[in-house]
Amino acid sequence: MSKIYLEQALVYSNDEIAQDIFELRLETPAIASEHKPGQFINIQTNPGGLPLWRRPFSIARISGDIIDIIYKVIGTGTQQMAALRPGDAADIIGPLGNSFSVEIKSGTIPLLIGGGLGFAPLIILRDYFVHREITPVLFMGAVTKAEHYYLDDPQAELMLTTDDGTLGHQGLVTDSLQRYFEDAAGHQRFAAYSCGPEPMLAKVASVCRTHGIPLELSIEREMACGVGLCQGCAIEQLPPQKKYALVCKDGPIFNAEVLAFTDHTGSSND
Amino acid sequence: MSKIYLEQALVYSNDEIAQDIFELRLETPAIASEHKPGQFINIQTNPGGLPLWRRPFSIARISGDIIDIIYKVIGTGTQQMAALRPGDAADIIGPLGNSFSVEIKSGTIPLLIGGGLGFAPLIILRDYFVHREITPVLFMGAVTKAEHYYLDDPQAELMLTTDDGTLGHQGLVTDSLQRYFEDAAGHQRFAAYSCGPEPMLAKVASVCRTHGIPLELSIEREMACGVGLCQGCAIEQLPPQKKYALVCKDGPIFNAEVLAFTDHTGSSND
Amino acid sequence: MIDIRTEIGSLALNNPILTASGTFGYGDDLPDYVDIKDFGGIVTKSLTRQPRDGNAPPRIVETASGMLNSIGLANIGVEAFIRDKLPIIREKETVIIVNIAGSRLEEYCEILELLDGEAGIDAYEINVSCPNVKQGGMEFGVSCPHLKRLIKALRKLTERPIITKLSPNVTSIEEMAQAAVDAGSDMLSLVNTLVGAAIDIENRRPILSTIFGGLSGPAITPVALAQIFKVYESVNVPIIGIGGIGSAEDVIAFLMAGASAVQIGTMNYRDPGIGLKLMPRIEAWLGEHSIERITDIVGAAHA
Amino acid sequence: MIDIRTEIGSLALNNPILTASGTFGYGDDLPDYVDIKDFGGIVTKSLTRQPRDGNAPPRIVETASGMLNSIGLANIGVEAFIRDKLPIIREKETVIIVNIAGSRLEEYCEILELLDGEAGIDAYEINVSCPNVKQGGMEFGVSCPHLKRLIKALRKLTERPIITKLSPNVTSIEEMAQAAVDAGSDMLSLVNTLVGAAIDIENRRPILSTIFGGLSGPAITPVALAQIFKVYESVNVPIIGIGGIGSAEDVIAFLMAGASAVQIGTMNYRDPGIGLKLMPRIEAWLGEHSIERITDIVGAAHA
Ligand SMILES: Cc1cc2nc3c(=O)[nH]c(=O)nc-3n(C[C@H](O)[C@H](O)[C@H](O)COP(=O)(O)OP(=O)(O)OC[C@H]3O[C@@H](n4cnc5c(N)ncnc54)[C@H](O)[C@@H]3O)c2cc1C
Ligand SMILES: Cc1cc2nc3c(=O)[nH]c(=O)nc-3n(C[C@H](O)[C@H](O)[C@H](O)COP(=O)(O)OP(=O)(O)OC[C@H]3O[C@@H](n4cnc5c(N)ncnc54)[C@H](O)[C@@H]3O)c2cc1C
Ligand SMILES: Cc1cc2nc3c(=O)[nH]c(=O)nc-3n(C[C@H](O)[C@H](O)[C@H](O)COP(=O)(O)O)c2cc1C
Ligand SMILES: Cc1cc2nc3c(=O)[nH]c(=O)nc-3n(C[C@H](O)[C@H](O)[C@H](O)COP(=O)(O)O)c2cc1C
Ligand code: FES
Ligand code: FES
Repeated sequence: MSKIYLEQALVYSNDEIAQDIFELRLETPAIASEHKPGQFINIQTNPGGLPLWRRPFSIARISGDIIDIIYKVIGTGTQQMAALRPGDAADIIGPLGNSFSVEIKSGTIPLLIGGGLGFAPLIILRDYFVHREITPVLFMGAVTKAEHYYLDDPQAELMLTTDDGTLGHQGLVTDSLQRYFEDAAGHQRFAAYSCGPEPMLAKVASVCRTHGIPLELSIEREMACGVGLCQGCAIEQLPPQKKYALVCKDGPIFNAEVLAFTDHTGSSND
Repeated sequence: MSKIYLEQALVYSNDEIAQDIFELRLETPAIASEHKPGQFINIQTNPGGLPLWRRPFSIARISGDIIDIIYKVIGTGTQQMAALRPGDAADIIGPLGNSFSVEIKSGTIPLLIGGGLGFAPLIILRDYFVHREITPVLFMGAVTKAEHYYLDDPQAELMLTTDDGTLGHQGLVTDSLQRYFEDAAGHQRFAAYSCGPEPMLAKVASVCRTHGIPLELSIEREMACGVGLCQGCAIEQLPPQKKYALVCKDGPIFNAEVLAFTDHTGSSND
Repeated sequence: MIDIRTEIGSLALNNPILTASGTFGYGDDLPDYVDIKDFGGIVTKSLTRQPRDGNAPPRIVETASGMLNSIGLANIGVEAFIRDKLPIIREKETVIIVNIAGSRLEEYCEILELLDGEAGIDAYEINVSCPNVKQGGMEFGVSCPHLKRLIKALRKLTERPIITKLSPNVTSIEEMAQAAVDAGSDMLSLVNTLVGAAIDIENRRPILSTIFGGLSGPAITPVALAQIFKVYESVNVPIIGIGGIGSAEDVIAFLMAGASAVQIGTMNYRDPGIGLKLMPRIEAWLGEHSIERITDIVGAAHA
Repeated sequence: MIDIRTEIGSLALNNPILTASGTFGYGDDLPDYVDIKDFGGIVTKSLTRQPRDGNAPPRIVETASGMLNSIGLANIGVEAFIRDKLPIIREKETVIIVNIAGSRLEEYCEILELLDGEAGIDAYEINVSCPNVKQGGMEFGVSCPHLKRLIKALRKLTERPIITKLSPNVTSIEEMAQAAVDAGSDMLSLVNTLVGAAIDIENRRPILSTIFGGLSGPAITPVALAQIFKVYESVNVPIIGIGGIGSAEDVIAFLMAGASAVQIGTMNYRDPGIGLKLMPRIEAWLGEHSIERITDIVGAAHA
């Protein structure tokens, strides 16, 4: 476990990078140096006021002392975050949770599959691999063009999809993944990592299982504490694992095969 | 009763005019034209969030379509108000409450006695008289120089006091009033109006009673509704008045002689 | 067109939003921007037999997402109400529910008898749970036999619908609900305020002159929803939901928990125009979810 | 120098701030920036005889100034606690209070007997009021005879201080307090959570898998203060105050209402370092008010 810090991080910038999607850059040397890909921070969006709980966000990128958070404005907490200005302080706890398994056999191709905001934690993973001269394949889906914020990657293979066809392939990110496997004809080694809405994750799990590819998922749950104290963020696991894991502490990264929800393959409502 | 409006008023300006004291100028033609001196507005400082109750503030000045509020930052609500920027909307209800009795016999000298923020509602009264070519005498007290925001008045007589002597006379505003009466030697007609901390008001009431001068007080109470619906803002009256009056509706302006608290003359803790 | 009308027992409401007692006066003297027609109905301030001055100040305290009050049933008394207020409000196009309170059974009966002779009252709401009056009244809200006796006595005196307003400050809300229904209550409204207190640390004493007051506002919404959910499963009369309601989502949640209509109290204070604002949002929500009648969602959260 | 030490019965505390059960784990596995010494003592998660997985998710909901939980007493069980946790925490320089919960009287007794053989436990807190476990336990918290029987049985088994943790979901908190004290409880802690619910309107069902959960946080502070105020006037044992505490002013208010010490629960989540922050502020407040000992303000709000 990495050391956990409670910090008043300096806001370096906070810009809208796509529709309602912001990139918050925070100066926090301790968390930046301690973090591992897949971990998150927990931010108090209105110190002393409401909302009562901190809000969790994946670390999307590190550059020197600065960590980047990419977030979508969906409610009170994220609205308050959008009002942060350079020079403000942000009350954060981190780095939290476990991390992706990044040690892969040489020749293995990392597949990074993200839906919507679910792409944020995969960016840092992409950076990790690219830094080690491993070229990942990135699958990124969104509802529509305006919500895509990761448009171009000269150092990796990038497959964009939109539900409405306004950018990249029309369709779901899982269609794109399926097609990729058909083309790849099965004689390569892959390691898959995914993050996004759970119906999508279930489908990704089903596709990966069919092709015998190990898959790690980054899971989101509402969190009261984020540090394993409240037991609120339980997620059901399959036997022989213990019945419930804590997303904040045992996760947020899980092997797809241990989780109960990915067992319902073929759920069609993504 | 004047008509009451619920409005999204445009913030014209919001400047710090003394230490922690702000002047908020709001564009609201309806309230500006309907108001009478002594009335107040009730502002929702964080629409949809906390604090739950609106916050009441006296109208301190009117210029055309614009009403001025002078407020001191003391807690959550006023902190939120301090963050208002020109062009923002402010959710206000007003004008509320009754008003000062401004019809005075010719030759009567209005005495306006304010302590701290308690001076705000007296400014609009001062404007009323000056506009009618009646010259009021203004007594204004504060703890220290930094808290004085009304420093100069070419059209009225102005007596400043500070507790610590950093501006004007050292002492209490009631000392200054007492001295004024001694000098005036009692052969003029006066009408007194006062607003400020209640121990001060009790003392002003006692001084005025001694000199047989009619006195109206502007009273503050915490308010849940501000419009007479909750009965929360009760203040005790002396017989033969009904036992409790509502500060938001029967007040905020009361004849000093009807209130119970001014009956305890000589209370020394101001 | 979405049908937002609803019925609570024999009462037809234009929409399910009522005002809560003590938060809307008598419905006659409202700020100009409030139109009483925006509400499905109004509930008056509790009336007692004699006028009451109410409790000594301080009477209210703001708390985290809520407030405490100990108004002490300050009201003009039933006779002045009949003389001065009823003639005005009975002309308004809305349902009029008169709330009554007393400290003895006989007092409740006298008030109801006086009112029952008057036209223009659609129902009675019986306040058995005002926690901040010293001279009793409270035992009716926390003891089944007392409650039963009271409602039975009132039932005999009127043909009009009786709504018993339940106190949340009990070990078993189901038992109280059952007692009221057994005694002939046509409907139930819940919750009244929770007993609470606040301390003035500078002066080292309780803030409220009565020490204890009633907690209301969004803070109590989860407690209200739980009690309504339970009562819906235990008795078979319409429920009027109360407790911190301030948004369209709140109203929908209360209906799904089992309320047929709701009352808005504390959130009226911030926004007396709230009736006007919420109904269009609720209609929009129903439309987006292809729900044609608002009554279709009543109790929908029950398996 | 202000004296911030306090005593609750025979327990000497370095300061009056304890952690609340279920909000600090077992005290062994804390974020690095938390120093257990900042707290006057810690209360463990409720221990049951056997390990418990806890309830199905969703287990928590954020509400207005509060939260609902239905964790369902997920814990490692008393034996694993004795084996894996107690050896670690008994070394820490703070008071250790072990909270126990059961569904039958015999279960409580077995747990306490196992613990009583172990060194390093300063007191037991008896959870009789967990509202979100299906298989009982709750009747002890809402029925005087049941509570009396339970505490009497436990009293026979130990010399260590027994703290009975009262449920706020009762008609008369004074009666429950009296029952616990009559049965031999050395102290009382209150309040546990209020029963509440929340509705998922999109899916038309309760949010929590168990429908009902426990409401905690600043929303319930006024209810906690009222019950503590009442209990302080009705029994004569030390009270540990609980309910939404998050600021120095809150701690002072709870002490003035009658608590000798307090527990912090929900507000720990936002700020697990809260123990470190509040005590200096409380000391400063006492200093400004020329109060030399923190114990001087206990019960100060009572006339
Ligand atoms: C480990 C982890 C990592 C995350 N990383 C990111 C990230 O990189 N970028 C990003 O934009 N978001 C991320 N999230 C989600 C983010 O925490 C929520 O969007 C945020 O808490 C919403 O706060 P709010 O106050 O704006 O919305 P609220 O007002 O709290 O909620 C608005 C709506 O969203 C739902 N909601 C709230 N929180 C969650 C949640 N955690 N999961 C699912 N639904 C929720 C609510 O039920 C409500 O319907 C992450 C969550 C977790 C647990
Ligand atoms: C009719 C009326 C006119 C007013 N006019 C002005 C004005 O012109 N300028 C101005 O600065 N203020 C005025 N006030 C007071 C103003 O309403 C309060 O300062 C404001 O509500 C504080 O809000 P807050 O959220 O910042 O502080 P809070 O966090 O609510 O309170 C901070 C502290 O101040 C106390 N407090 C809060 N409200 C009041 C109140 N109404 N009276 C006394 N103590 C209170 C609280 O108990 C608390 O201790 C007026 C009040 C009334 C009733
Ligand atoms: C200031 C105030 C006065 C109240 N007076 C009464 C009353 O006279 N009779 C009554 O039955 N309920 C009274 N109530 C209770 C409300 O009708 C309602 O049951 C309670 O406030 C919960 O709803 P809310 O959270 O929407 O306010 C009063 C509430 C408040 C806040
Ligand atoms: C997530 C959570 C879990 C809890 N678990 C327990 C528990 O196991 N045993 C217990 O006695 N109380 C438990 N409580 C209740 C708290 O100890 C405390 O009594 C209550 O939350 C009120 O205090 P607060 O408002 O400061 O949180 C729990 C509370 C929460 C929020
Ligand atoms: S959020 Fe509290 S244990 Fe995970
Ligand atoms: S503040 Fe509600 S009646 Fe005056």
